[in-house]
Amino acid sequence: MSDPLLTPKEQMVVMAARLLRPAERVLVGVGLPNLAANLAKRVHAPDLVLIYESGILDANPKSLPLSIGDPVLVRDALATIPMLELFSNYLQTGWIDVGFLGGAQVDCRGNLNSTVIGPYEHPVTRLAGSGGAADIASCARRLILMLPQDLRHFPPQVDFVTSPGHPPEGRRPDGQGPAWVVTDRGLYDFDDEGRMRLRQLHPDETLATVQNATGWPLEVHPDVGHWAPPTDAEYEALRRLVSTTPVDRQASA
Amino acid sequence: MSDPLLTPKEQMVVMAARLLRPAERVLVGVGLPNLAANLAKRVHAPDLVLIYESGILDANPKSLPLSIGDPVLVRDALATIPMLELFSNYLQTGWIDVGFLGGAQVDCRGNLNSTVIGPYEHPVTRLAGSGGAADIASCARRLILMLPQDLRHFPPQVDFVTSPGHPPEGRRPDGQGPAWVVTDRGLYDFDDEGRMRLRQLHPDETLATVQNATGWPLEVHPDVGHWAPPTDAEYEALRRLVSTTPVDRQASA
Amino acid sequence: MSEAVARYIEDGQVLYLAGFTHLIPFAFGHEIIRQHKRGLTLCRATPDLLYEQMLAGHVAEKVIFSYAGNPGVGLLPVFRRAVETGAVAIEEWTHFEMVARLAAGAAGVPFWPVNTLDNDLSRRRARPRVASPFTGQLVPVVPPLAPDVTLLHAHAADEEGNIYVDGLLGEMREAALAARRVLVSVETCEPARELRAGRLTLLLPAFRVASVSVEPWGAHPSYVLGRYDRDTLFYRQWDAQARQELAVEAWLHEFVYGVADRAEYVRQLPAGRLRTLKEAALI
Amino acid sequence: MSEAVARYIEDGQVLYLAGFTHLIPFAFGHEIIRQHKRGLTLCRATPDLLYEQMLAGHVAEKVIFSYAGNPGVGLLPVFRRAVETGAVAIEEWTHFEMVARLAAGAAGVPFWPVNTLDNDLSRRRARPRVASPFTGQLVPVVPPLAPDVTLLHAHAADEEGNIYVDGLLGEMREAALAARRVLVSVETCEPARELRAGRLTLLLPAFRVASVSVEPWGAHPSYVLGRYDRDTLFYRQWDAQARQELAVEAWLHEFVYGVADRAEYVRQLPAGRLRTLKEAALI
Repeated sequence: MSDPLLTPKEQMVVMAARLLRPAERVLVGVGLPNLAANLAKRVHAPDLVLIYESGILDANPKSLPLSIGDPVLVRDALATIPMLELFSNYLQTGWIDVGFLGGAQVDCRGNLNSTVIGPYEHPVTRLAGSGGAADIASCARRLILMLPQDLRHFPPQVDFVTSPGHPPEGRRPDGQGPAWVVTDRGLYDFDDEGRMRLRQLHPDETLATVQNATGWPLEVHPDVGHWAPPTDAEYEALRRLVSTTPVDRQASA
Repeated sequence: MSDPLLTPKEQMVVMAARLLRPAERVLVGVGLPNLAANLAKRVHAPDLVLIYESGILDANPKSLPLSIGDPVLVRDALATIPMLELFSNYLQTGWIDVGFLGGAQVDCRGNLNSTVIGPYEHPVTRLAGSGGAADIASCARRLILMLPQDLRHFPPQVDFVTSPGHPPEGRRPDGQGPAWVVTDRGLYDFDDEGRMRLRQLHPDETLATVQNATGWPLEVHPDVGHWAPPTDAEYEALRRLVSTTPVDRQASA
Repeated sequence: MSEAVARYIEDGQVLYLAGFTHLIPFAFGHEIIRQHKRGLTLCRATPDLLYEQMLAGHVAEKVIFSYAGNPGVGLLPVFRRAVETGAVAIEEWTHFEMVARLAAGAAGVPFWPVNTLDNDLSRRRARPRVASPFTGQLVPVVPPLAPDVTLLHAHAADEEGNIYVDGLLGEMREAALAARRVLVSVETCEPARELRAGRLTLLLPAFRVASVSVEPWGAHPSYVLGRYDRDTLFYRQWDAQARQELAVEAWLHEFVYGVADRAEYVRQLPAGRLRTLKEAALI
Repeated sequence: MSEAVARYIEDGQVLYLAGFTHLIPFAFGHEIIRQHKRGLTLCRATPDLLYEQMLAGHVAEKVIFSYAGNPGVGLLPVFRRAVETGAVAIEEWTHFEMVARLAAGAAGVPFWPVNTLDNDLSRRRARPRVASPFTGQLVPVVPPLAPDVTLLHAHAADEEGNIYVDGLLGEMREAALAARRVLVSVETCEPARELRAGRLTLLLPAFRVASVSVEPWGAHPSYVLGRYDRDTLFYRQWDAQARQELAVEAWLHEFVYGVADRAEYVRQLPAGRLRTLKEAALI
């Protein structure tokens, strides 16, 4: 059963939080990833190390920030370091376990577009661009992608590869790259050939409804089931978190 | 007349101090260069910026340090920065006006040896090596070399080029490189072809005595004269400086 | 500040207005607009509302950037219009590439290695790879970025012009060290003795700084850690406002062209909001 | 500390004992001698008395360095003897090359550009140049240095193992970040809340540190800014003492082999000297 008390985005946050393991170092973006990482820290991974690309090490925010450079993130952090040092000496050398990325489009290999809809030179819609996303996709040990699922977000081919997923010839040989995709309809992993594969369905969805929201023939894991509803602990922690958050926190998923 | 009140090394210090101009940024080594820079700061260039290769910016030492990383240098400095930043972002990009170098041997093009006497693989005497000297010789806008003058220190050819001087084909095209050599017998500049040239003689010396202490035929500037004896201000400031200094400060010229 | 901008900023220059979320030099940006500079190349990892306003003020012909969003709010309407209509040229990088380009500029070397994988941005410019002479390993490299002038806002300067900050540095230090000339505005000028004993740290020594202007609130609506908080309301409101060209024009007339300097800008802001931002910063 | 060295240091490894004049990890060096490690490659910009003692303790087969002097005093007698007799192999760089090699190691890139001109050191190894793909400009490059283990001494750690320092960093941060494993000794362990409010700054987050040992006086005879001063008398006396192999042997037997740990070493030192060094640091 779907939980009427949580919005679809909040359910995505609960699912994503479950994918984080204790003591991991997570490079967190604003919006849903930030909410998910903070939820995990309050439910099952209190020693999660939150790192922000603005150069913040081990943040312990009392409330959720609007941007990744907000004072609320800096005030209780272990330290701030130059972006160059963060990217060079922590991200590039494999010290970031998990990167969280969102975007406007994803394809079946986990290629993400957050740059442009339409041609680059003559955009229909110009989006924000990479920021650190391409760098994070390249160097984080494991990626979690979060975005709503419909034909607009899941096209057969993305208009622009901002952040590379698994290469055409198979999974990334270094064992890195997209590991999970969390949407409002389900949870996906990637098979041995680097193709996205349905693992868990949102309780309100069926294979048919999910396929209709996907721009390519969906691969389905043999053990696919519905995802487990939020536990009381998850629900309570999320409610507390969201009550400390600016009203439109979900704007920038 | 030579000043009986100053040792030969102290006279070198006075001459070297005179070569520093107000507000210059000077990369200072321990020993005589340090004494010279601190003397200039107290006599005619109070706004001289003293920088040490250990990563100290704008030091204002109350007494003279034994090493370039001493607490006395750090305590009243503007800041300490990583060596990488000092070498990359200040020295390599031309922000150091003056580098001071000493060594065991110098030749007529200002090549300096502070690495080894004898062959590198089978040393007669193994010395300390470059430290930052080769880097400073490469990137400081102007170099002042300080060393005692005799046939051992001024051989026809140095055993090892630790810090490069002017190239065989002429002065360095970038206008950098050795500008002055200060010894206990005189003061030298470099002519348009990058050859060392006598400019001022120590009052106790003659062209003959100086030539006898030099391993190549000395070039002499047409206007060569004796150097001016220390002024009262220089003498007083030097005496005050030396009285605050560990006894064997001159050890590592 | 007016004098510094008049003296040091010339039409057609490459400028970097530094500061990542924190310490964004809005006062400098406004002064550049007021002085009708033209043909500038504006570089920033995040153009932010600062470059929104400068684009609306027609000072730029090109923007070099890596993330053109309004964090937590959405996109940058003025920037987006300018790109979609071709009114401004863009040159786009990833964050890491952008700070690596500054690092190369700051070190005076002709390239900087960055191990980010190929993507459609790097493929568009056929990003070159260099082989390691030691192992043969190929590594992509980016070219240096050395702005003509870097402008930045900081917490404080001392009597000698040394510059001190606290909190997020982002790409400030590299952007400053990559430029031959650096213009700085500060919240306050304080005695060196007190600054060195306090918790601020040195950003730049005086000899790296061409000019220092004391401009309280010089980073509003961004923030200065410990002095005033980020004006998130301003960032939210911009999104709706900036969708209409006329509204942006009106805003510029009221808050940029219509004021002589930063002090007058600050007097235009509601006193209550300033108080709130100050109090929030002291928590 | 004894456990950390036993567990993490293996014969034949490449070690970097970091700290430039300041914060030299003598306690670690002595423990490595006591545990009779062999065949190590010891890297340090300045070998200093630390590597004098470790060479005398026969733990090393190679030293990678850039300045082998006793600053303000003279040379390093043990090192010099070892080089002149060929008892130890050396690999020699300039300071800038040494820290650039660490920077490459810390960034995980296969080379680092350094604009130092050719000299007999670089000519000996035919230092390679790389052409910029952007301008054709040739720039010399150095290979990365990524030690198996970096050992360092710092002011303090908090309960979680985050490491804090003050004063001269030298090449410490790069040396630590270049190594996969970092062992740290500290003067004190203090609550994070107090450390973050004070004047120390973060050197390394806990997740970059494999082991923390509390070892007061762990950097003697070098210094810890604000805690104790440099023992210049020790540095001066070493020069004469170390010219005689037997005197060095005797010193090692008294102060390294003859003590169980750092606490016992400290008890061997004259109480008056320790007091003087402490008082001098508080000026």
